[in-house]
Amino acid sequence: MTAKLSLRDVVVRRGEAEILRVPQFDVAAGEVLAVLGPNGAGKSTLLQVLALLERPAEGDVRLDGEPVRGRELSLRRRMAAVFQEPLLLDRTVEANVELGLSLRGVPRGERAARVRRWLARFQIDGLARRSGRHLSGGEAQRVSLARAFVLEPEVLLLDEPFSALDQPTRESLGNELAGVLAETGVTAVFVTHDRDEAARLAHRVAVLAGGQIRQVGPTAEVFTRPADETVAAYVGVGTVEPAKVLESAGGLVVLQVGSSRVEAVAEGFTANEALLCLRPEDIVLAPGDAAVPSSARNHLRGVVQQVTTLGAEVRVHADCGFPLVASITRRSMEELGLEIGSPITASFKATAVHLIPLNR
Amino acid sequence: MTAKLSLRDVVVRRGEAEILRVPQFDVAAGEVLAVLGPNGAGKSTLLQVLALLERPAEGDVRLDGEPVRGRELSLRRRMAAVFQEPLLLDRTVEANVELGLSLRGVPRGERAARVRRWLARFQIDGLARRSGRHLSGGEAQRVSLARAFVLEPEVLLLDEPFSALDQPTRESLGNELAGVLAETGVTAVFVTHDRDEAARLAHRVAVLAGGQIRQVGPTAEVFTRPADETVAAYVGVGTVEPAKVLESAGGLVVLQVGSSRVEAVAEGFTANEALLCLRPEDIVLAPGDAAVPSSARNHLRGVVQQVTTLGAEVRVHADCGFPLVASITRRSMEELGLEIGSPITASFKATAVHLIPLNR
Amino acid sequence: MGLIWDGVREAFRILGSGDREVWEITLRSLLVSGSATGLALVIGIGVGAALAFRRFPGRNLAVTLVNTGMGLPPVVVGLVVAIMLWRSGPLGSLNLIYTPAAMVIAQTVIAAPLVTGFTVAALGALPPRLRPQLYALGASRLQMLWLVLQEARLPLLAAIMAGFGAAVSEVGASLMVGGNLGGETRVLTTAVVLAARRGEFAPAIALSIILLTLVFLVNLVLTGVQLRERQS
Amino acid sequence: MGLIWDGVREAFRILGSGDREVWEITLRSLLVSGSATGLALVIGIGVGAALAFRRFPGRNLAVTLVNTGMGLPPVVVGLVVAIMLWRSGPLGSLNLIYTPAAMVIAQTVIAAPLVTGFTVAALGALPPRLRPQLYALGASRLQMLWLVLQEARLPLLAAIMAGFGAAVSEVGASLMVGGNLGGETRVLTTAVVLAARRGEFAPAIALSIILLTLVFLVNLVLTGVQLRERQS
Amino acid sequence: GSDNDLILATTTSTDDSGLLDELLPLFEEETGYHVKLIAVGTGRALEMGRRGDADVLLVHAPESEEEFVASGYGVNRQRVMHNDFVILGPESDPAGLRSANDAIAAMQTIGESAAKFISRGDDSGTHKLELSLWQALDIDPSGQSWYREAGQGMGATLQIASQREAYTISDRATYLALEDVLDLEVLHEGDPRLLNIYHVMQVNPQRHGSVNAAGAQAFVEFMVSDVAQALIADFGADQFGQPLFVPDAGERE
Ligand SMILES: Nc1ncnc2c1ncn2[C@@H]1O[C@H](COP(=O)(O)OP(=O)(O)OP(=O)(O)O)[C@@H](O)[C@H]1O
Ligand SMILES: Nc1ncnc2c1ncn2[C@@H]1O[C@H](COP(=O)(O)OP(=O)(O)OP(=O)(O)O)[C@@H](O)[C@H]1O
Ligand SMILES: [Mg+2]
Ligand SMILES: [Mg+2]
Repeated sequence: MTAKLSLRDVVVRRGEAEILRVPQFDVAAGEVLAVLGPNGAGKSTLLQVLALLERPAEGDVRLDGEPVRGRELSLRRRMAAVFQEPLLLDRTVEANVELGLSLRGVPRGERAARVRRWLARFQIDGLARRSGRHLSGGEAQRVSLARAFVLEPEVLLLDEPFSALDQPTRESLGNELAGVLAETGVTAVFVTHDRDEAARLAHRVAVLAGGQIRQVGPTAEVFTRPADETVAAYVGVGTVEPAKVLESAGGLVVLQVGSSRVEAVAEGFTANEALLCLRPEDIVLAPGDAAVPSSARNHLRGVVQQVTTLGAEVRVHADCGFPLVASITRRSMEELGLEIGSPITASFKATAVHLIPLNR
Repeated sequence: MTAKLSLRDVVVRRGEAEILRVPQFDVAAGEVLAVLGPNGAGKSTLLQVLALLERPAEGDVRLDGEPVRGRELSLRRRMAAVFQEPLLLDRTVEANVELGLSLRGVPRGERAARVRRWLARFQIDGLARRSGRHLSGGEAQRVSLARAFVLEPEVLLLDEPFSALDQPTRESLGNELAGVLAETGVTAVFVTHDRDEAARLAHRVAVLAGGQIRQVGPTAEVFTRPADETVAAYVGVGTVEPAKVLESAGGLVVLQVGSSRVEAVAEGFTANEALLCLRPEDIVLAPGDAAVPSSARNHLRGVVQQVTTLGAEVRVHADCGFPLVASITRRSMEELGLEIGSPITASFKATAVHLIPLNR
Repeated sequence: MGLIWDGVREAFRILGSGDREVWEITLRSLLVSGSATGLALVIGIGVGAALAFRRFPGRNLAVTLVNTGMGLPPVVVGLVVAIMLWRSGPLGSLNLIYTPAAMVIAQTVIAAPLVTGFTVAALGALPPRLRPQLYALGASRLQMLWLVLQEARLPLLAAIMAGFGAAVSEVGASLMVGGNLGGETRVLTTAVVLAARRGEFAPAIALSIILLTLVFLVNLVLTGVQLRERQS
Repeated sequence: MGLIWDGVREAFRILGSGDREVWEITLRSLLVSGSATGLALVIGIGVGAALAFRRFPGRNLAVTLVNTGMGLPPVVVGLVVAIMLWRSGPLGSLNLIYTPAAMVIAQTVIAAPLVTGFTVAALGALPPRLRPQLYALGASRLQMLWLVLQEARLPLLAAIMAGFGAAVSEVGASLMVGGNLGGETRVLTTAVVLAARRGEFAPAIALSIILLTLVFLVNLVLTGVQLRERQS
Repeated sequence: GSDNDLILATTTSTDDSGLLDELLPLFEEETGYHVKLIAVGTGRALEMGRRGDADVLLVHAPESEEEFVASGYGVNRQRVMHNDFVILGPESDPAGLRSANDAIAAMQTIGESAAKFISRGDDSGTHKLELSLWQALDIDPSGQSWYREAGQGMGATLQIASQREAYTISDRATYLALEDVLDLEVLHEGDPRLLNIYHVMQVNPQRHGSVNAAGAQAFVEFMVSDVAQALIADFGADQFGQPLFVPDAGERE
């Protein structure tokens, strides 16, 4: 199957600086792809290129396998893009949302009905007659979203679409939109800094850093098997430590990490140095040296070094021969009576360990 | 002790519409206060009033107990505000960050040193000579933050300061700034939609909705004992259900919620109807009807209705005689083998239940 | 000062009496300068949009030339256009010299740089990401231009007024290429000059007041249109 | 057309020969119109900032009046200023009529509405939240104004040029209040008119070319300053 | 401005001829006065005198001047010089003006053949002379399709007549100055009615205290002095092959 939208050998420059270089990138029809990455990675630029708004210095953008040359208007009209800033016009909210439909010459009656439907969906029907210039940040973002969704395009490109929304709205809207996207088979690419949102909404995730795509793949895979250290950091892998391979046989790898030994499952792993990656939620903590009875193969003793509360979740930084970050619930922490200096045992499965081979 | 910053009988209008009404609001010296609330609640407006940038139609703003009348310039110079949009000037990043210092006539040498320090802290030293007009969203937000922090003011007012930052930066910067704020005793008010951030950074939280402050109090209290349904929603209380008081004696209240009975601890509770509030992380789930052995007084049988994965956390919506939302770890979910339709038992302590009295 | 009051009184008298000649001259001013402004708008918005939106080598020079054009003295424009249109000139065969058409040409040359300059300023001040956002919503090039012009309607109103103001108030070029022929090419400014030559200061002031009233009314109408549009 | 080439040749000859009188006239044009533009800037930026930033009843009317002012015909301005400054006028005792000072006054009146109009447009197009943000960083009122003027420096450059262009290119007022006295109040435009009246078209065109070169150079210098500032 | 300044209001035609550029430095050197030469239409020059905004006038509209003096606005009016008006038209002379014996007859041919005619139409001396010729013929040309008022100075009017292949009347000095750029021929000249007489006069200091009476008197005296008259007699001879003005101080009308 040809990809809905793809890039080939794309390079984007600003003055001297090369800010994006993508040899190959494909978005399948109907998929929802999240783009993650540090500030200044080039995410917005990538989206601009996909939206046919920035012609790359080199390379092609392809829609349905066809390189885009000229004909932009008709192709652009099959897409809609929402920018990082709302950029509303100096007219009513209603008129702003209607804009793309008017530009396409949609008949007035249909226009009104669709606008009404999407205003309601984004809970801004109350603002319909207000000026687009006097809205709060979140209100403006909703209008900007409605303005794109009302077009019901084949391809949606969203740049940090929910960054200004309040949390309950963000969650409910996220769910609702996921439904809409799935129903209508829209192809969507969205940039976000919220990895939970990416995890919840995206089929696949691309991680961009320094203008290059470091990894693309199914969400779960990118989250659990990051391709490099940077990706690991951006998908929330808490522990990334250099490790020496001691033994490797039958898919079981034994590693020296700091002063501890760790067992990992990794088929066909041949490097003799690696980065060990562990997600915080894959680590179970027990007080003292009473490991929780379980199928985990790794039980490391250590001492709590730092505790950070993130709402219901608590991040525990412990020294287990190497610095390790575990995530436990607030309740568990209270029950376990953990505090700085408490001795603990950290347990995790050999399958929870992901190894990035290092070829020094 | 007089408050650092306070509002008395403040009313702000836009045209006919009243968008803010605050009879009383105090921010103590050295405290960090988070403002939460839905889009359009009036949070940005509140900040503008506190920053002496919008003179309210009625009422007073007081700094160190003194109503502000005239003298704005000298008072404003003791504060710094960061707006929701970055609004950088058309000059270099360096010059942007230096701006407030130049305005205050700080000597050139000191200016340069401070600018360098804060550029480094926000990891934008590499952008120093770039134009403020050609930055990515997150880069611009960092510059905007550096521009305020470099002033090292007595009072900092921040409107969604981290909304465009990537997640690792957001976390590390959050921690670092918390340190800086604590060290220097700066009074800070910040608006955020991220309740974890509020929980992590703020001493107190104010929840604003519909232009009114619904609740202010120590962070933990607001999060666990919301004053009303709206507050409950914005601080992440998953379950808010109407309940009838069946018995109330010695601080123990027995309630009928849907078709179930729930026990709650509530001193001096006299209403006979209430809203029952339960945070998702306070609920433990067990498969079938094998309640986890614990000190919990409430064990309700139910059926899983919906499961939403949020990164490491999983939200389970269950019907236990009334709809109930629990948060468990992904690992637990896998271990328990929960899926839609699975029978479960939900356990929670009587002290985890918060009751909002209803006076119908 | 007394003269000025006399002029004001005279202006009311003339307007009240419905002097046919004055009405004719006023109408001619409006038509000639209105047409010139219309042409200047077409040119000015076209060139202005190109200068505001495109980056090309020599763009700075082009902007400087436009700004220089704001200093084109009407007499010079009049002289050059006249030299072109005189019978001995390259366009003499068109027989346009001393016609309202010649005046429209000269006034267009005078007004166009102002309109262009204002247009560059107005469009250049829009948020730089607005244009791609409009394209992203499916605007064609022309639709984009139309939308950004509407966004910049307040400063563009100033552009129109500056253009119309320059056209309707200039006298050097109109005299030179129009000839101030009674009943043919006499417009308000040239009539003012004639009255002033004659030492008839009160009528000169009266005509000036009529001219300013005309400009004011055009202004009011355009402002009104612009306000109405914003509401709808 | 031949005339125009003669004029161009003549312009080079004059410039090459370093004709003292022409240099003097050019310098006077620069001084008179430069001073007028300076005054117009002070007035125009002050009034323009007030109109752009403040909301008060009658603001729309004030903007309309400023726009109308862009249509003030130089002859009318000249006439009114002359009536004031003539010996018979209320300010006659100042003895300003037929002096460069009188020309500065008249040209200021002509240039000020243009500068004001452009300033309103330039400042009005800035992001509305920019001003509070500057206040929030500790700017005083004046510092705020200074900063927003720098932000709007491109359109303000156009404002300066429009003002200077209007002042240096007008002739009606200069003739009326300056009198075109050789060696005293003769400036480039009035010299052009005199030459044209005498049928000396080539020198008229030569002087026009010098005038336009002057405007162009002023423009280049200002653009240069503005570009340098942006880099620093 | 000071007591030394003398405001001379004159017609554009005298200024345009360049005569005053030669006379004024002489006067200034001789008397120490500083002359501000304001070249305007005759009508405006007289109005400036009437209002006391000028000190001395040099104009060529005898009837208006007499009225001006009679009403007490002017004093010490002296004849300075004259040249003459000529009737001009295209070389083809469609109305056949060349055969006319006098100015009246010439104008009659124009009126009767409805040949195009461009009038100054600005109340100047030239315009007044033209009107007096029509009046003598009992023709009211205003509003006629062949008759147009330029409402401008002599130079512009000549240019219009030239471009439109029309007839017009001009003073000889201006015509000679512009001859090169015009397609106009002198078709009639020499009629005594076509005499163009210039007078100088002081603005009445009795009416306007601020007037520089001494300077004005000195200027009047200078203009009729032998030095000035001699200079006028030569002026233009080298450039045009004939003098532009005939000095005639002291002559009666
Ligand atoms: N004119 C320019 N010159 C040099 N670099 C530029 C220019 N314009 C943009 N850049 C750089 O290009 C990079 C990519 O920008 P982009 O907006 O795509 O980042 P992003 O990934 O969207 O970041 P964010 O998360 O902050 O929105 C940034 O580092 C930015 O500074
Ligand atoms: N001119 C106006 N007329 C009417 N209402 C207005 C006007 N300007 C702002 N408002 C309203 O005031 C309310 C408060 O705005 P504010 O910017 O303070 O909200 P906020 O709490 O910061 O929201 P957000 O989370 O979206 O940033 C909004 O509902 C907004 O629509
Ligand atoms: Mg971005
Ligand atoms: Mg806000």
